[in-house]
Order: sequence, then C-alpha cells, then structure tokens
Amino acid sequence: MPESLPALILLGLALLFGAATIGATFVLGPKRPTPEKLAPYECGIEEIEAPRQRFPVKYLVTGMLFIIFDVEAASVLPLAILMRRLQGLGFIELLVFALILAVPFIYIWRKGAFSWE
Amino acid sequence: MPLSAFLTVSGVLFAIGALGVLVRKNPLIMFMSIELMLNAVNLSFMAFAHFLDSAQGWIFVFLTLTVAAAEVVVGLAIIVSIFRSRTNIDVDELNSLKG
Amino acid sequence: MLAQSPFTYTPTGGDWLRILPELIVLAAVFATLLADLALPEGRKGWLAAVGVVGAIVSGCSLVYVNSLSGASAFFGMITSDGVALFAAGVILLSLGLALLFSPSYLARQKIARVGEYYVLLQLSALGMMLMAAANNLMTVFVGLEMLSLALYILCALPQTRLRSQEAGMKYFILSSFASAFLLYGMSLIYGATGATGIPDIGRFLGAHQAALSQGFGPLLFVGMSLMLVGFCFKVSAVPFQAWTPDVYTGAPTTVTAFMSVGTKVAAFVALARVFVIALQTQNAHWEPVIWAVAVLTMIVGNLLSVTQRDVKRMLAYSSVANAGYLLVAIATASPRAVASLLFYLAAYAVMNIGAFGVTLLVERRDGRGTTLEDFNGLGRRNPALAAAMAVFLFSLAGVPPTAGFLAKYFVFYAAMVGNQVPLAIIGILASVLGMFYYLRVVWAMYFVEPTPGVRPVALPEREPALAAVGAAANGAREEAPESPEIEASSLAAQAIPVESVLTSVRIRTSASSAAALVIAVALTLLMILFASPLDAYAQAAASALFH
Amino acid sequence: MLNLTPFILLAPLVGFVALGLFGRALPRAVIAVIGCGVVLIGFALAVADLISMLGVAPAQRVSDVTLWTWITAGTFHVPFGLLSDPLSAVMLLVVTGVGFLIHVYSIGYMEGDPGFWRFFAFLNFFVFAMTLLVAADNFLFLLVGWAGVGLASFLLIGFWYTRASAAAAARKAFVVNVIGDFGLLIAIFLLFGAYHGALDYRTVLGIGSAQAVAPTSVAPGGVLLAIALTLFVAAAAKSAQLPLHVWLPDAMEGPTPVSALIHAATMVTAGVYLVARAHSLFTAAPTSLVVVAVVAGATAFFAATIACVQNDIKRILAYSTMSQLGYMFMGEAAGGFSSGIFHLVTHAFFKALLFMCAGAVIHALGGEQDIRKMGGLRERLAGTFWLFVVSGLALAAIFPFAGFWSKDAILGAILQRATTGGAGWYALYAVGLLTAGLTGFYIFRLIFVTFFGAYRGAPVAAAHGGGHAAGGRAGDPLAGLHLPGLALMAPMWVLGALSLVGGALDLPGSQLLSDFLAPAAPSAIELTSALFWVSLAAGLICALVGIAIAWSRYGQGQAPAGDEARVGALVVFLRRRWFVDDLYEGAIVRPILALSRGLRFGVEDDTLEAGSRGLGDAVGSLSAGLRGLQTGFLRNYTLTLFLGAVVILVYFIAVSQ
Repeated sequence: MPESLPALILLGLALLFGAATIGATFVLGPKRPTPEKLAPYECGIEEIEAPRQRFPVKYLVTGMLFIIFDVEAASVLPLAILMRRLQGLGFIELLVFALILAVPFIYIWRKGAFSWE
Repeated sequence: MPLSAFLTVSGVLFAIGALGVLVRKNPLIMFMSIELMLNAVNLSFMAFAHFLDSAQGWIFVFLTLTVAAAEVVVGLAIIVSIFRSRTNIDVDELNSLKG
Repeated sequence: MLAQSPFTYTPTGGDWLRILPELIVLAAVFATLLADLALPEGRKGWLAAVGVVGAIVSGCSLVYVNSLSGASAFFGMITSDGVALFAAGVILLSLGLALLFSPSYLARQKIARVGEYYVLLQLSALGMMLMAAANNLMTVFVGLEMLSLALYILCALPQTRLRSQEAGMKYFILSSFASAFLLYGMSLIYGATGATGIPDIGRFLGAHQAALSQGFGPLLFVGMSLMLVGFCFKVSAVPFQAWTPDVYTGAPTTVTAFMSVGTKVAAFVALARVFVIALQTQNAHWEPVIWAVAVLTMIVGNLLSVTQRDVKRMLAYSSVANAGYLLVAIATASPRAVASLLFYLAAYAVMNIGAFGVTLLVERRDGRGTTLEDFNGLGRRNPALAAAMAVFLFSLAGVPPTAGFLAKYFVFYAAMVGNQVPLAIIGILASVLGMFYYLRVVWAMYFVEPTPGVRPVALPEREPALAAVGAAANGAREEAPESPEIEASSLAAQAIPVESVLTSVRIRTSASSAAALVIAVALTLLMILFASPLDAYAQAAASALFH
Repeated sequence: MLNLTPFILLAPLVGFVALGLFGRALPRAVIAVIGCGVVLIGFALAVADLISMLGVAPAQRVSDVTLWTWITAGTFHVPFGLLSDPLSAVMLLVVTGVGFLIHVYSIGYMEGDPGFWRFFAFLNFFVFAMTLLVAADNFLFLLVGWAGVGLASFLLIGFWYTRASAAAAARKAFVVNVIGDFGLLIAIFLLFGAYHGALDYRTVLGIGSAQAVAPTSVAPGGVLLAIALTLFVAAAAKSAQLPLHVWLPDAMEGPTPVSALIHAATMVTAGVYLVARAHSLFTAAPTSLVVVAVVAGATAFFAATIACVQNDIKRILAYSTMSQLGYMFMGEAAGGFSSGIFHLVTHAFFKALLFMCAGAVIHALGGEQDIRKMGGLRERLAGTFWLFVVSGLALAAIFPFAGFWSKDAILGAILQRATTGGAGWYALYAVGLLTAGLTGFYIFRLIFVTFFGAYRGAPVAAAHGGGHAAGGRAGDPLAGLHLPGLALMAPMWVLGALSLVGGALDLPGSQLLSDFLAPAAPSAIELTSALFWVSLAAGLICALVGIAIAWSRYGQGQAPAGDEARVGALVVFLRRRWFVDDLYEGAIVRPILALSRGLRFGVEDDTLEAGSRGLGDAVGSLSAGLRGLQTGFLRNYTLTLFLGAVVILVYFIAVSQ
C-alpha cells in the first residue's frame, strides 16, 4: 500500500487540477443566457408544453415514505442476527424500535399522506 | 487484491461525485452526485474494515446507508416543494439571497 | 471493555440512564406528534408547551445524570461527561427559548404544518445533544445528520416563500456536500488508526507516533484535512461560510435563532473532541490551519457585517464572526480554552437567541422588514423591546458587564495564557470592529426618528386592497438596485404613500415571547453573578476531557 | 475602621432600579426625593466612612472588603471587593457630594421636561457606576465602572435624542470612550501576563499590602511602559486629552446638569483618578510620565486658546474643562499626584458651579447659549452674576479662591520637577504659566460679555409658568426672563462657598489633603518651600494679566462679534497710551487668536475627522468588496467550498512529506 500512495496522491491532484480548470471557466467565462439558448430543444420548433410539467408528485411522496420504512427494516437485520444472544433484551429492543417506527407511521397516516387524492 | 486498489476506486468515485456536484445545474443530479460520494466513502469503509479485520467499519456503513436514505427523502421533499411553486429547478436561478 | 467486540456488548440499565436527557426529548417528540393529531386547528400553540415541558424535564434530568459515576455508555459510543451535559444544557435552553418564540411567530407568518415544525425543532435539538455527547465518530456523524436533516426541512418550511425554499435548497446541497467530505475524512482516519472511538484514536496515535511517519501518515493527514473541511463548514468558518448568511436570512427567524446557536454548540463540542482530544498528538499539524481559519473568520466575518443594512442578515454574519472567536479557543487547545469555549457558547446562546427574538417580533408578515430602517425609533415605539435588544447587542459587542463581555474575556484570556497572544490581539481588534455594527442598531433604535411607512407590523386583513398594494411595494423591493443605501431610501420613499397609514400599528408581543425575552435578558445581565460556578463546572468538565 | 462602601454603592443602585422600573408612574416630587435622597444617603455614608478613617493611624487607613469571590480558576483569581482608602474616600465624597448638589439643581432645571424620571434614573445610574469605578479594588471592576460611566454619559448626552446634534454627539462620545475602554482592556491583559492572573490592587499596586512588590521586579521595562501607556490611553479618552478630546465639546449637547456632573466634576476626572491610583506603575516606567506631561501640556494650552474665541457659553466651559484636566495630568506627570487630586477636588467645586451658573443663564434666557446674544445681565441675575464671578476667580486662580491653591500646587510641582529634570520641564512650566494667563482671559471675557454692557439678544419669550418671570416695563427685552428658583440657587450657593474656601483643604503649612492622601497618592513638593512661593506669585501675575486684557477688550460689555472693527480702535487707543500694548496685541493676542482659530479648524475639523473618515471608508469598501464574493449562486458556493478543501488538503500533504 505505501508504494502505491504517491500514485494515489498524484491521481487526486490530477483530478483536482481538472476540477479547478473547469471551476475556473465557470467563474471566469462569460455567461449570457438567452431564452433561446435555455430552451430545451434548439431544432427550430417551439416546445408544445413545458417538458417538466408532468411530475407525478404522488408517486414521489409514496416513494419517499417507502424509502424511509424500507431502510428502517435494514436496521433490524443485525438485530435478527444477534437475537439468540440478546434473548429477552433483544425482544424488548425490537419492540422499542417498532414503537419508534409506529408513532410516526400513525402520524403520517392520520395526516393523510397515504390517501391518493 | 491490495487495499490500495479499493482505496483508488473509492477515491476516483469520490472525485467523480465531487465534480458532478460542481458542474451540474440540476439539484437532482447534484444530489445524486453527493450520494455517489457517500457510497465511495462506504467502499473505503468496507475495504478498511476487511483489511483491519475490525467490525466498526461495517457498522459505519450501515449508519451511512441509513443516513443517505433519509437524505434522499429530505432532498426530494425540498426539490418537490420548490417544483410546486415554480416550474424550473435550475439552481442558477435560485439567487434572491446574496450580498 | 476493549476486549469485547461491539457485537457482543450488551447494554445495561446504566447505559440507558446516561442518555436519559436524550430519551426525554425523544418522548417529548412522540408526545408532540400525538398531540398534534389530537389538537384542533387553531390551538396548535399548545404543542410548544409540550416541547417546553420536555426541555425543562430533560434539563432537570441533566442534574441527575451529572450525579452518576462514570460517563461512557453503549460501548463508548456516547458519553455523559461534563462537557456533554453542559452542551446539552445550553441546547435545551436554546430549544426552550426558541419554542417560546414560536407560537406567535408561526401564527403571524402563517406558516402551515405547525406540528411538523415543533417535531423537527425538537428532533434537531436531539441531534445536537447526540452530537455533543458523541464519543465515537459514528455517533458524531449520526448526530450531525440528524440535526442537519431536521434543519433542512425547517428552513424550507414556509412553502409559499421563495426565500425560504431557496435557503432550504442551498443549505441541503452544501451541507450534504460538506458531510461527504467529513465522512470521507472519518473513513480515512479509521483506516489509519483502526478505530472510530475518539479516545481509542487518541490512544492509538499516542502509542504509534513513529509508525505514522512512514505507513499510515498520508492517510491520517488527508483524513484530518477532510474532517477539518467538514467541521469548518458546520461551524461556518471562512472560507466555508458562504451558506450561512443566505440560509440564516431565508429561514424562518425562530429556526435561524435556534440553529445559529444549537449547531454551533454541537459542532464546536464535536470539533473539540475530535481535534483537541483525539488528534491531540497531531496538534502541531492542524493548529496552523485552525489558526489561519480563525483569523480569516474573525476578520472577514466582522468586515462583512459592517455594510449590512438588514439586521437579520447582519446577525447571520455576526455568527460567522463569533465562530472565529470560538475557533481561537480550539486553536489554543488547552483545558482552560475548552472551558472558555463552553462558557462562550452558553453566553452566545442567550444573547443571540434574544437578538433574533427581538428581530422576529419586529419582522413583518411577509418575512421581511428587518432592515435598520425598521428599527428606527424602536426606542419610542416599543421601549421594552428596544431595551431588550440593546442589552443583547451590547452583550454581543462585548460591553461589560454583560455575558458577552465575560465570554470574550475568558476566550481571549485562555488564548493569552495558552501562547496564542497574536490570535487574542487580532480577536480583540476584530471585536472593536464588531462594536460598530452592533451599536449602529442601538443607534437606530434610540436616536433616529421612525421612518414613515417602513413599519407596518400587522397588515389588517380587512383591507385586502391595501395589503395587496403593500405586498406589491415589497415585491418591488426585491428587484431594487444592488446598492443597499439607494435601495433603502428609494424604497422607503416608494412605500410611504401606501403604508404610512399603518405606522401607528404597535408591535404586539405575546406572553410567551415576552417570557422568553425576559429570561434571555435576565441571563445576559446576570451571568456575571453565576459566572464563577458556571466557569468552575466548565473547567472541571474540560480538564476531565483531557486527563 | 468602618467600611461602608458597599452601601454607598447600593444607594444609587436602588434609586436607579426604583426609578427605572416605576419612575414613569411616580409623581415628580417622589421622583425628585428618591433621586436626590439616595445620593444624599451615599454622601452621608461617605462622610461617616471618612470620619472613621480619620480616627485610625494613617498606616491603617486601608480597608478592603471582599464581597464575594467572583472567579477562581487556577491563579486567575478575581474577587469582587471594595476598597476604602484615602484616595477613594476623597473621590467618593466628591462624587456623592457634588453629585447630590447637581441632583438638587436638576430638579429645578429639568422641571418641565417630559423625561424627568428617565433623567433621574440615568443620573442615579451614573453615580452608581462612578462610585463603582472609584471604589473597586481590582482592575476588572474598575473596567466595569469605567464602561458604566461611559454608558451613562452616552445616554445622558443623547438625552434629548430627537435633536440630531445631540444624537451625533452621543455617538461620538461613545466611540471615543470605547477606544479608551479597549485601552484599559489591553492594559488589563498585560497586567494579567505580568502578575500571573492577579488583578487586585493589593497585588498589582501594593495597596494595603505590607510588602509591596516593586513593578520593576515583576516585568521588564518595555512591558511596564506598555501597561502605563495603555492605561493612559484609557485615561486620555475619558478625560478628553489630545487627541481623544473631540467628544467633550460636542457632549455639551446634553442637559446642563449633565455637563456639570459628568463632563466637569466627576466622570472626566476618572482618568486623573486612574493615573493617581496606578501611580506606582507610572513611576516605574518614567518615560510614560514624560508622555503624560507632553500630552497634558499640549492639551491645556490648546484648549485654553480655543476657549478664547468660542461664543457658545457651554463650549467655552467645555474647553476650559479640557484645559484644567490637562493641568491635573501635568501635576501628576511631575510627580505631584496629590496636587492633581487636589485640583480635581477644587475643580469639581468651581467648574460645576460655572456650569450651573451657565445653566441658570441659559434657563433664564429660554435656551439661548450664544454669548453674543447676551450682555447686561448683571442686575437682573445678580445672584448668578456674583456666583459666576466667584467661580471665575477660582478658575482663574486668584488669591484666595480655591483654584489658586490647587493650580499653584501643580505649577509648584512642575517647577520642583524642573529643578532636577531639566529644560523640558521648564518649558512645561512656561506652558502652564501661559495657560494660566489664557485662563484668566477667557473666563473673564465670558463674564464681561455675558453680564456687562447692554443686552444684545432678541426679547425673551414670557415664562411659561409666569411664576418666576421678572416684572418689568413694557418693551423691556428681558421682561420674560426666567429667574432661577430656589432649587437652582441653593446648590449654587453651597458650591460658591466651597469655591471660596475650598483651598483651605491644602493650604501651605497645614497640608491637610496632601498628608491625608500621602499613603495613596504621593506629593512631589514641600508646600512651604521658597520655590512654591515664587511659583504662587508667578501664577497669580499671569492670571491677573489675562484678566486685565479681558477687561481692556470686553470690560465695557463689547460684543465679541465686533472684534474686527473694535480691534482697530483699540490699537489706536493703545498706541497713544502704552507703546507696549501695541506690541502685545500684535505679537501675542493676534497670533493666539489666529492660532486658536487655526487649531480649531485645522486639527478638529479637518485632520482628525478626515483621518477617521478615511479609515471608515477603507473598512466600508473592503466590506463591499467581500460582499461581492457572496454571489448567491449555489454553484459558486460549492466551488469555494471545494477550493477551500483543496487548499487545506494540499497544505496537509505538504506537511506530511
């Protein structure tokens, strides 16, 4: 490992140099955006509707909620491995963990986050 | 494979992520780049944990994953919220606070 | 304990007792969640009461935890030592004050989702307490992310206000970016030392000084530099301060008040633990960097505050300057310096929350109206409020015999005896500059006539036309030319015909806000009385940290 | 021996708190009783303290009560204690005694003001801060009192804050005072270093300690000099010495009782007190005393010349105060610390009286302050006139008034110093004599122009109450004159008596005050020596010459406005009578008038103002430049963050090699 470190540092420096160059152009380069330049397509046809208009927020909200509770499940995994060793204490901890999950779950449910409309 | 190989990959991933944050304008992509940086760190944690034969690295990865997931949610929530009030989410147009 | 692996460690009842304060706050969070479901719309103000009770009970439990012997809990992941308890006390005090200011502010600013607001405020306080109590890089990281995640949402909570949305977005992206650096730094430190526990890292580095110079040295140094970047960002030190003024200006003022204090407490305590304790042996390497950053932060922070015309933004920049004074204590890195750091944080908490508290009472319904012009003549419009603000500003400026004076005094004294004389002198000179902009607000409050028209505190709902025109005038302000002086005067002129009708409206202060102000004023003025026991506790806690 | 100092401190504090909390709701009579009563209690306690102090042997006249230990951290040990020794006893008597008289005067002066309660609350706060300043037994609490009196001064100068000029003056005073506070703060840090965390007078100054440690054995000369000079920066800012004097003339925007109490009798003398208190530090660094002498001499002369051409009655007195403070510092610089304190005491009497008289005149004329619009007030304001003359004679140092003995004690001390110190001290003595002449000139110019000749101002509006309006013929411009009431006059008579006999405190031969102060503030001069008599005569002659010139120019009540026209006539007149006077006019009076005008415009208005403005501009543009970096663009922020990270990373990699 020690002998490869200089190479690693060199690589890092090279990347930094690249970053600095790109960054410098951002700072120094002229920026004159016009509506035409910023238009999503420059092939001469005006856009019919805004490209980002259709954004299914409902899917997103559900997705976000899913991520939270999904990841929490991942945290239970190590507990499962140690369950036998922890005995009753592990069970209590699992219950506490479930309770901590349950209260916000009830909250967002009562707040209507799961209703589609 | 030597540790340095893992570290190199991890360093490259981290740098790519950092560059992504620097050059992209869309907050979603910027945010994805940050996730890439976090996962680069995870890789280095796992490499260290393996080579040091120490469990703490693994636990750290667990925590990082959880935190990253929570960040995804919060980040998306903020982006969605901005999306609702204006159709454009180009970060260069968020410029009312300065000076 | 070292013989045990984290996988075989079984927590005991004592472990749980040592995190009692955190558990109580968590319980208050759940109580708030459930109360929010139970309370009807319009009575949500009681949620603040739940939070305040939680903060008080948690604060009382600190006394009990302090009486326990031993500090380390959960396999050394977390500690309940004096430093952690002191920091927790300051955080809980800040939380209580911020909660007291909240109900009337939220109602006035028409911020929806009041329940989430209170929950997140308490969760961020929980994250801060965790970070300040962390004795392991993992807990530092989890605490940091916990407080940050809650604050991102809090900043962006007023959904109709573009400034808040912008603040939330900027804070989120920049802070996550900085967190990634911090995490990478932690990973490399772990790789270099094979440990994540703060005392373990210190022990390893103490024992393997020679080995470091060949093998793991570069890993350690790169890790140290990346961690430093992450921490400097969190404490808003120059050159990583760019987010601070924007986020502090855009966020709801109660949130600004709380985060400006709480984040500093947590981040500085963690910074002290990681650098002053764990990386103690590497002091010669990181000290010059902190030195330079502290000097830059003090000078740039104060300089930038000088030309601010908006009091809220001025206070944001002043928090950068204050981070500089605190970094002086980190650079000094002696037990006395760490004690002075704790004392400064306590003093800073009361005076800064107080100053933001007055600002939020002066603020208009649209989240604006905190410029110097809006403070003109406050001494006559609301003498009590102006007097309170004067106390906080004098304290921030370091005028004796206020808490702020003592705090600066301790920090600079520690620096003087800790061989950081140049830093102390630069700090004193920088704080002379600070006097100027703090006292300019006092000046505006007492010696300037109220500006006609720039002062409608509450637009009456009955007259939507009037409100609309007022809002339009404020909208015009947004597009105003860059020069702040021109902006203020020309827009004041613009606004007169519309708003002069409303100048007679007085600032109303709710009972809870008044209580918070009274507490903050009393603590700012009376800290001189209990300075000795407070300082003694901080000294004992700091020396125990070093032992 | 008694030590009632805590209670002396407590009395005005109670008054301040009571008036501050409830004053708005109280009737005026109650406010007046509380406001004056607490100071009277303080004075009574101070007298009791003094009596008990006189009852013990001089060596035991130090009592240091520690109320509680404020901070203990290793060797850093700051008790909150109060010191009672001869120096603080004298200062406490002056502060509470003169303070009480001025409180009584304020009842009459402020009677119509809507901020009556606020005024008394602030005055009581000032007295509290000032007593803390003089009674503290360590430098830290000295600093607290020091900043407290600055704050009180700020609040009282800006008392009529609706006037833009008052507000501006308050700000100027505060800024300069803050400079002084920081001077003191730096001095305290240096003392910390030198004395290993000890700040109490017992350790640092050896007060009340059997074996005082010589400062020279504690710290090297350079450090001692730095300590003394930073202390003097603080003293100069508080006592309006060059070049930190700019705030005092402007401070006259405050109500006249404030000018009398704070800007003449007490607060401005805090610097003199500080130098006397820390005299062992100053004498350990002799160079610092030379600096004090130069600054003080320059200030005394400079201010006196300016006072000669001012036309605002209060500004003349303000410049006079600066000049007299310069005298006090000159005396201290020459080693006559007790002489400085002696002059401080007598000056408190006669200068407070001068301000009160000026206030009575201003009050009578309904707010007029320009002496060109006065004149001929001798008969109408007879009581005020005679008191003005008494205090003027005391200021001009005419035998046997109080100022004669104290000022000549200072001049004697300088002369004594000159016999061993060399030519520089003789020059300082000459400056002192010259200033004595100027003092006689300007104060009698003021008296003649104000009280002699014919009234030149606009008719005075009839008194609002009509109660003390002087009856007069129709068409009398002074028909509406507001005659001063008992509340105004009674304190003035007391001070008049003190100005007359105050010199008895320290007559040559008896030397009550010098002996009393000897343990705390040494004296340089043996008052009976032949040198002293020479000095007395020289000072008296100078003052008389000054008064004579004033008489010749203004004795008939000539308005100074007509100076240019009248000088010509005067010159013709003089050339016929005394050839010498012509020379004098051309060689001394004219150049001095021109010089003082030049100094006033050159130093005050241009150089200093421009200098401070330039500094402000530099800070402002630097700040604006830095603000330009705060673009508000998220991507610029990420880039700066990244570049900052790169810089730190490169530094660490460089270190690790």
